[in-house]
Amino acid sequence: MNRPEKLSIEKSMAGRRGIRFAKPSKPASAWLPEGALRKALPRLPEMGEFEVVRHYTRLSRLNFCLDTHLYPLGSCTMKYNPRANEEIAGLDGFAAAHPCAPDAAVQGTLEVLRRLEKLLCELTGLSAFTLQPAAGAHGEFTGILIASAYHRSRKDRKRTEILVSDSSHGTNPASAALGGFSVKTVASRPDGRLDLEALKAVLGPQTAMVMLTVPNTLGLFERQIREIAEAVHAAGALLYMDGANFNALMGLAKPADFGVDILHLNLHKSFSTPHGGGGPGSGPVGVVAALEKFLPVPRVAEKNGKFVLKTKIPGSIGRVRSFAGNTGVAIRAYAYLRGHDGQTLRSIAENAILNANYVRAKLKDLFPSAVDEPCMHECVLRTEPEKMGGLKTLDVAKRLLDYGFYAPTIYFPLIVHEAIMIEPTETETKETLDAFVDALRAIHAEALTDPERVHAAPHDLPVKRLDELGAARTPNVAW
Amino acid sequence: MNRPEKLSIEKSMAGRRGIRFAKPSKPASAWLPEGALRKALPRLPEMGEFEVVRHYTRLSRLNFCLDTHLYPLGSCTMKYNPRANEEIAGLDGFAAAHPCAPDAAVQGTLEVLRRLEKLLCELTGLSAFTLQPAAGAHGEFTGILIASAYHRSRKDRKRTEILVSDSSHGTNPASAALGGFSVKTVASRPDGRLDLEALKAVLGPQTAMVMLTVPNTLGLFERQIREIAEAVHAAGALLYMDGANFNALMGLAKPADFGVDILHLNLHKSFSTPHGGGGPGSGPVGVVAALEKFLPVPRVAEKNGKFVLKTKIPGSIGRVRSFAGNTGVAIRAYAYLRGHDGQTLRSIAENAILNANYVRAKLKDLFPSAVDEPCMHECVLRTEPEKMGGLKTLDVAKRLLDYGFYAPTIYFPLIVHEAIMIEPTETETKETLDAFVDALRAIHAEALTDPERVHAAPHDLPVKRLDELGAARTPNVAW
Amino acid sequence: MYSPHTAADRSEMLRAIGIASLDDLLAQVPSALRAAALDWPAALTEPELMAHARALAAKNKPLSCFAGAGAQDHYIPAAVKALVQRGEFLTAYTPYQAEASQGTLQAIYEFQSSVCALYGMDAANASLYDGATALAEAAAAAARITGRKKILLPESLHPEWRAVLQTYFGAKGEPKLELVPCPSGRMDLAEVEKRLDDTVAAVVVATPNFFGLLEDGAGIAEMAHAKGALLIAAADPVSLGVLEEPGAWGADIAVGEGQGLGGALNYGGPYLGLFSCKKAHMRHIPGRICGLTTDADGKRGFVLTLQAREQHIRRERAASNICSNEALCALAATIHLALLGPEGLKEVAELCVDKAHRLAEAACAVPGFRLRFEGPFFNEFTLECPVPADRVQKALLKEGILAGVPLGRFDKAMKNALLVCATEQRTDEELDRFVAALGRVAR
Amino acid sequence: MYSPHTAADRSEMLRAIGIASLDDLLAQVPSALRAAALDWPAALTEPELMAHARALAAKNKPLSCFAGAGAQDHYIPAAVKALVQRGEFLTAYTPYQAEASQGTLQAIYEFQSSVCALYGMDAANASLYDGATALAEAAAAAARITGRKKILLPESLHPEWRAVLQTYFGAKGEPKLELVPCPSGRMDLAEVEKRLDDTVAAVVVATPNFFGLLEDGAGIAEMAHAKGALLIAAADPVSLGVLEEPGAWGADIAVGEGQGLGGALNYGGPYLGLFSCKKAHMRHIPGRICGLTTDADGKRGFVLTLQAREQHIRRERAASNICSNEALCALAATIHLALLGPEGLKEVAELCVDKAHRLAEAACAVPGFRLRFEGPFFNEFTLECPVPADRVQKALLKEGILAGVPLGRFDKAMKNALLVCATEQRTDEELDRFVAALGRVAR
Ligand SMILES: Cc1ncc(COP(=O)(O)O)c(C=O)c1O
Ligand SMILES: Cc1ncc(COP(=O)(O)O)c(C=O)c1O
Repeated sequence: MNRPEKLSIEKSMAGRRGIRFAKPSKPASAWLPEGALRKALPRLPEMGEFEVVRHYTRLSRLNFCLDTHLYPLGSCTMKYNPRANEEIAGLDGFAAAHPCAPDAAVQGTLEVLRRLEKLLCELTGLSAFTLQPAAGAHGEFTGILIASAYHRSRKDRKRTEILVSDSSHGTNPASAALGGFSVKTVASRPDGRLDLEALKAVLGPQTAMVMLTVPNTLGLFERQIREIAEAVHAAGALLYMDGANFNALMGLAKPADFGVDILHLNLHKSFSTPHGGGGPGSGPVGVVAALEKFLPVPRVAEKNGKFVLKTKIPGSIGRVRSFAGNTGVAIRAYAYLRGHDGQTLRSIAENAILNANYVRAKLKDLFPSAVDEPCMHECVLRTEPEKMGGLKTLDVAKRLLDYGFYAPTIYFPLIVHEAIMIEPTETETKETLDAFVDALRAIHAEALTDPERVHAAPHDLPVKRLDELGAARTPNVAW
Repeated sequence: MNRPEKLSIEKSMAGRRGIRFAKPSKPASAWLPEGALRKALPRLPEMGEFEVVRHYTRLSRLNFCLDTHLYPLGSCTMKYNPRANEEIAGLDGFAAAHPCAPDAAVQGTLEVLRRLEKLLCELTGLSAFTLQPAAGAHGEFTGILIASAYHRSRKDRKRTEILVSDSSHGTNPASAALGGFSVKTVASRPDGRLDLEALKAVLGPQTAMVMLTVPNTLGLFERQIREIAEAVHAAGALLYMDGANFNALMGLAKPADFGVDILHLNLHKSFSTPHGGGGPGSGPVGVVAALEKFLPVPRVAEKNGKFVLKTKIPGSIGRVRSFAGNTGVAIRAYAYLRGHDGQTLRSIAENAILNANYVRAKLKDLFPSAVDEPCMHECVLRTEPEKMGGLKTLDVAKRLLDYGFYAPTIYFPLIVHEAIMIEPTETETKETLDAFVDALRAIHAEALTDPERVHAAPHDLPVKRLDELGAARTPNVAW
Repeated sequence: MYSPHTAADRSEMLRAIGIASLDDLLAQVPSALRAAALDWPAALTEPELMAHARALAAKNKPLSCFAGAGAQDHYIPAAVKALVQRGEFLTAYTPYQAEASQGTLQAIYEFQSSVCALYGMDAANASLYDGATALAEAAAAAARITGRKKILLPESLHPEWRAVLQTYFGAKGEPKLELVPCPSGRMDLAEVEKRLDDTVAAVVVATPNFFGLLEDGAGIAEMAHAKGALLIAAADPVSLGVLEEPGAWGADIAVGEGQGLGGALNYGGPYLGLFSCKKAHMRHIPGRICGLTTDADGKRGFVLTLQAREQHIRRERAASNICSNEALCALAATIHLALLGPEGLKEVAELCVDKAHRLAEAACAVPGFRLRFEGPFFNEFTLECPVPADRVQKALLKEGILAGVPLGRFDKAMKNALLVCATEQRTDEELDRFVAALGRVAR
Repeated sequence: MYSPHTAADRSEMLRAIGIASLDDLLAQVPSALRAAALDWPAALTEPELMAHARALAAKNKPLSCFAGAGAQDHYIPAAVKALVQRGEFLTAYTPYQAEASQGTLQAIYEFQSSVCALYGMDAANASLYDGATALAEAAAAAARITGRKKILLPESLHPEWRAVLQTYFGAKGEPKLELVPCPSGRMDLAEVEKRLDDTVAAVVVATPNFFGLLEDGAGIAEMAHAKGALLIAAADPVSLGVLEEPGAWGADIAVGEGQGLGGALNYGGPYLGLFSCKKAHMRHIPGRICGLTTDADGKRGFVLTLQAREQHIRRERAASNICSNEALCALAATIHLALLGPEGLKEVAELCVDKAHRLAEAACAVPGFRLRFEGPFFNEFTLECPVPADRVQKALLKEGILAGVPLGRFDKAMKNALLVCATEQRTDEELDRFVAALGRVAR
C-alpha cells in the first residue's frame, strides 16, 4: 500500500497552479530596476493543490513515526506528544504575534515564557533560564559561552579547555570547539561512570568547564556527581550538565543539588514537543545565580504584574539567535508542565525508569547490558555478533523495521561495541514493550536459523536496504 | 507496514485513562435517586491518550482515501476537498454557535446560510432552497413531501404514485416509498435515456411526481428532458431532478430551464465537502416559486440587512430534522463556491466531462461502454467475462486495489450487466488517469494469463478478500 | 480552480478521445438547455476567502452557553479533532471496497459496539442523520416489527423531534402518532395506560426528557410490553455515564443525539443519530451496518453487512432510504468514547449533574425564580422566571451569556419558562455570573 | 499523566525485573540527591488547560501587521497547516533509519532542491535554526573554506543577526568581524574595497537589507572574488520570487530566514534557517544533508549523507555542532513552495513590492514623513517620521495597527526612523487605515 513516490518536480507540469493570489496593481518591473529582477523563475514544481496534498500525504505514509510505531530511539525521548499542545501553540493569539511587537501587545506570550522559566527553575533548582537556544546543541553552545564570559569576567584567561566524557553526545565536544575551547575527553570507568580520579588528573587551571550528561548516555546515573562537582569547583572550573536526558530526573532530583552550574534541557524531548522529523526543538539553558547576568538577551521580566522583554543586559553574552527563541516550542512545554502536578511529574521519571529496566531485564540473556546493573530511563545493550552468526547491530536494527518497530539508537555511545540504546519512555504500554522484546528475541533466533534474511532486511518496507556509501561518494542533494 | 489492528476493546486495560476531568463537588448519587443510576459502567475501552491516538492513526492507514489514491467511485463525485474549507468550518465563531441562540448572536452563520441559498438558486435557476436535509436521500424525501403537500394543497388526493427510472439510484424509490407513495419503474431505452413514450403510457391522474437523475446514472444527459417535463406537467404531476450528479452541469445548465420543479443537490459531492467515510453530507432541496411555501422550516430570511431564522411558515411541510441542517457542511459549500467565478464553475463541469470521456475512450476496446456514445461526468463500462476467462467485475475491482487504485462503483446501475461506473472527477490529472487506464488494461491482460491471481485479489492489502456472505449469515456487529 | 489541466493536457486528451474541441462533448446538452453566464461574484483567492470567512465567523457572538435542548456544549478533546482530520478518514467514502477500507470499517464496528455498550443494546448501526431522524426511523422500524400502526409520543419529547416525526409520517398517515400529555413535565403512567391498546407499535420515552427530567422508563416499558408494544427509548448518551441504560430498564430500541460525543455545536449540524436495538430486531435496523468476518486466509476483517435491508439492493422495499450517514461524526464519537472510557464518561456525566443541580439551587434562591417541574433531572432544568423568558435571555445576552432556551416559542403557556443546561464546560465562575445576572433581571 | 501503567502493570513489571519495589530502581539516585516534593501548581485537566491557554493567548492583541525586520506576515495555505500536522511527519524524528523514514527524507531532498532553486545554488542542507544562525554558520564555513579569518559585515545587516555573529565569534575571536559602514543605508563599494584584503574570508551582503533596500550584490561579489574572498548572501526567500537569485549575481554561499515560507510569526520562533552553496563547498555545509541513493534492488531512495561532517561522527572536529534542526518548518516550506510554484511565489513577491511601494508613496504624501534612504527596496522601507518612531508606533497601536519597527532601539541616531513592511496580507483598506493614522500622528 505504501510505495515510493516520484519527486514533486517529477510530477510538475508547466502551467499547473496550486494556490493563487490577487494580482498586484503593477508588476514588480514597474517599481524596481530591471537589473535587480530575476531572469528566470526558480525551478519549483508546478502542481495543483490536490496533487500537493496527495503527494505529501503519500510521502508521509512512507514514514514510521511515534503515532504509528514504537520509536525507542535512545537519547531521544520519543514520548507521546499531547495533541492539546498542538492546538494551544496554534491559537491565533500566539501564532500571530510579531516578535517586534511592543510588550503591551504580547502580554500573553511573555507571560507564558516567564512562567515557563520559573517552572524550569523549580524543576532543576537553578536560578534562571534562557529560552532562546533553538535546540540542545544550541543550548550547549550558549552554556559554553556563558562559561567563557564568566571566566573572562574574572579575568581568568587561561581557561581554554573543556573536558567531556567519552560517553558524551557528539554535540558536547562540537559545541565546546565552536566556543573556541580545546576539548579533552575523559574516559569512563568500566561501570560506565566518569572516572573521578582520571578527571582530577586532568582538571587544572586551564579547565574552563566539565560537561557531563546526567543520566549519562549509558542510561546510568553519575553517582559521584557531587564529588565531581566539588573537584571541578575546587579547580576553579564550572560544571555543565547536559540535561537532554532530564526525562529520567523529572520531579525526582534537582541538578542544582548536584552542584551543577549550567545545564540545558531539551523541550522537544523530556517536555513532549513533537520531534517533527528532526526539529524544531528548544534548548533552554539554566544557571546558578552567579551566572544569571551572563544569560543571552532578550529575557522576559515581570514588573508590577506586567511582562517586559529586556534586550539589553550588562554582562550578557548577547544573542544566540534572532528574537526570543522557539516560542512555539516553549508554549507546548508550558502546556505540558501545567498538565502535571509534582506527583505526576515525578511519575514521568519513575515510569520511564521502570520501562527501561523492564526491557533490559527481558532481554538480558540475549542482548547483554553494556553495564550490568539497573539503568535509568534507557538501557544500552550489546549485540554479540559471535553468538548471532556474525550478524551485527545494524542487521538487527533493520530487521526490527520488518517487525513493525522503529530501531533503537545504534552504535552510540561510541564507547560501547555494537551498542543498541533503547529508550522506551514512560508513555509506552507493557504490551508494546512485550511485543518489542518478542521481536528482538525472534530476530535473535532468526539470526541462527536464517541469517541471510536478517542480513538482507528490511523486506517489508517501501525500499530495501539503502546504499549510504554510494550516496556519500557521489552526492546528489538537489534535483 | 499496514497490518490489521486489534479492536480498541482488546487493547483495553482496566484502570487506564485517556482524558480526565475535574471532580464534581458531589457524586451523582447525591443528587439523583439510586434507582435512576447505572449499575455497571458501560463496556468501553480503557486506554491512555497515546494508545487512542496510535490506535486510530494506525487504523486510518488501513484505508485508501482520496488524499492517497484515485477513488473513481461512480455517482459519488470523489473530488478534491480543499483544506481551506476545513479550516473555515472549524473557526470558533462557526463551530461554537448554539442552534438555539437568538438570531442576533449568530448573524455570521445565518448570513452564510442565506448567501449559500442564493448561490444555489443562481446555479440551478430555482427560486428557493432549503438547507435542512442532511444528505441526498434526505433531500429526496423532503422533495417528495413537498410534492405531496403540493397536491394536497390542491385537494388532488388521488396522486399516490411516483415514477422512477430503472437506472435511478436506490434512494429514489426508497424515498418515494418512505413518503407513502407507491413506486412504478419506467424502463430506459437502449440508448440509456428514459423512454418518453413509455413514460407517457404510465403518466396519469395518479402520478404525483416523476423522479429523474440528470445526468442519469449511466452518465448520460436526458436529452428529452424538456419534453419529459412537458408530459409530466401535462399530466398534472411534478418533475423531480435528482441532482446528485450536478458536478456535470455546474455553470453549464440550469435545471429550472429543463422544467424541473424540485431538485436536490449533494453538497458532499459536487460541492467538495469531504465524504468522511460516509458522511456527513447535506442535501439541499430547491424548488420553483410555486412550491417555495412548502419548504421545510426553519428558513433563513433577510430583513433590513439582518438575518432571521423563521421557524413558522404556513404551508411548510414542517421539519425534516432538528435545527437548521448540517450547517458545517453548508459553510464548506459556501466557501467552495466563493472560490470560483462563473467561468471557473463551468470549468468544473467541463473538466469532469473531459476526464470521463478520456477514460472511456482509452478503455473502450477492452471495456465497452454500456451505451456507446460520449458521456457526461462519468462513464459506465462493462466487463465481458466471456473475454476475460470468466472473471467478473468484482474480480477486476478487487485487483485494482492491488494496483493502487480504489475501485469504481460496480454493479450499478442495476440495468447494466457487469457494470463498472467510473467517475474520475475534474480534479484528477491526466497522468493519474493514464495510470488508472494502464492498470485496467494490465488486469485485462492478466485475466487471460493469470486468472487465478486476479480472482484471488487483493493480495497487497491488509486483508485478503473478505467473506461477505458469512458476515450476513451470522452477523457479529458489536463486541 | 481545482482542476489541474493545462491547455496542453486538454488538447492531448481531446486528441485521445478523437474530437476537435470540448464543445463536441458539451453538445450532449442541447444548446437550448445551456445556461447563459452565471451572475456570480468574483472568485476569492484562498487568502481572501479566509479573510471573508473570518469576518463572517466574527459576526457570531462568543457566549457562555447555558443552552441545551438537544445540543450540548461538551468538551472535545484535542486528539479527537486531530484524528478525524486525517485524510484517510476524512476523504474516504462509504467502505464499499472493504479490503481497502478496513480503517473506516473497524472504526464503525467500534462505534456500533460503543453505542451498544452505552445503551445496553445488542446491535447498532453506523449512524443516522441526527437524534430526531433516528427516532423517526425507530418508529418506522417498530411499526414494521410489530405490524402495528400507532406510536405513542410523550409531550415531554423535544418538540422539534416531535415535529420531525409529524413531518415524516403525517403526510403518509402511518404510523399514526398519538400524543401523551405530560402536564407535570413527565409522562404520567395512567395517561400512557389509557392509550395503550393492541394497535400500539411502540411507546416512546425520552429520558432525560425535553424538560431535563428523568422518566420512569421501567414502569412504562413494563406496561408497553404487557400490551405487545415495543419501548423506544431516546436518551442523551452522555447522561448514560451515570444513568441506567435503556437496555437495562426495558427498552427494545434506543436512539439518541450523539453530538455531545465529540461533536461541535455547529449551529445544529452535522450531528449524529444513534440507533441501537435488541438482537431480535437486528434485521430491521435502517442504514449501514458493519459486521465482523474473515478473509480468504481466515484472518479477521470487517465488511458492510445485512445489505439486503438497504435501498441500493431493495429499492422501494428497503428498511430506510438512508444512504450517506454521519460517518465522520460517528468516528469522532468513537474516538471520544475511547479517550474518555467508562470512567471519563462518568466524570463528565457527574460534573453535568453536579453543575446543573448547583445552578438550579442557586437560581431558585434568586427571588422570583423557581423550578417549573418537580422530579429528578440530569443536566437541564426548566426555570420558571418572574418575567417572560425571552426577556431574561435578552438581558443575559448583553452580558455574554446564552441563558438557555425560552420555551414560549414551543408552547405559549410556557412563556416564562427557560430551559437551562449546564455541562462540565461551565466553570463555577460562569455559574456565579449566570446567577448574578438573573438577580439583575429580577430587579 | 501520559503513562498508561496501571498498578497491576507496574507490579507485573517489577516482578519481571526481579525487584520488590520501584524504589529499588530509584535508589540509583542517592537519596541525598533526591528532590523534596516540588512546589508546583495543581495539575490542569485538558479542558482547564485549554481554557487557561485561551485566556493567555487572548492577552496578545490582534494587530494589522506592518512590522517585518526578519519576520514577515505571509499567508500560510490551509493545506500546509493540515499536512505538517500529520502524525507521520510531526512525530517522527531525524531519519536515522532511512528505510523507515522515506517520507521525511524525500521531503528534505525536495526542500534542499527548492532552496537551491530559489537561491540559484547547487547544494543545501536540511535547515538550520534561523536566518541569523545560518549566517553565522556561513561565516564559519567561509573561514574553513578559505583558511582566512576575517568576515566583512555590512551595517545594513539586521542588527540582531550582527549581534548573533558577535556572540558566536566574539568570545573565540575568530573569524574576526569587521563592520562596513552604510551611512546611505546601503553598502558603499568603496568602503568594502577599503577593507578587502587577502585576510578576508567572506563579504556578507544582505539584500534586501535590514532597511529594506537592495544592495549591489554583483558589484560586491566581483570585488570579493577578485581578492579571493567568498561572497555570502543573505536574502529573504520570498523576495526571490522576483529578485535576481544570489547564485546568479555571484554569491558562493547563500542563507536566509525561511519563516515566510509557510511559518507563522510565533513571536520569533520556530523559524527556519536556510543554507545553500555552490557545489565546490558542499563538504563544508553544516548540519544534516539528505542525498539520493539506491536500495539493494537498485530502486531509488534517500538517506542522510556526508555524515562525516557531523558532530555525532567527528565530535569536536565537526563542521558544526548542530543536531536537531527545524525539520518541520522545512517541511512546511517545502509544501508551501510546491503549492505556490514559481508563479505563485512570483505573485506573492510582486504583491509585496506593489503594496510596499504604494504604501511608501502614500505615507510620504503625509506631511512630515519621508523615506530615510534612497534606492530600490523590496517590501520594507525606512520611514523618517516627524516625531520619534516609538510614538508613532504607540499611537497606531491604539488603532489596532502594528506600525512597524522603531529603529531607535538599535541605533539612537535613528530614533525617528520606522521600519515599515507590507506583505501580500495587507489589504488596500489596511494601507489606507495606516496612512490615515499617520496623518493623525503628524497633526
Ligand atoms: C545527550 C544529548 N545531548 C545533546 C543533544 C543535542 O540536542 P539537539 O538535537 O536538540 O541539538 C542530544 C540529542 O540528540 C542528546 O541526546
Ligand atoms: C444519483 C444519486 N442520488 C442520490 C444519492 C443519495 O445521496 P446521499 O448518499 O447523500 O443520501 C446518491 C448517492 O450516492 C446518488 O449518487
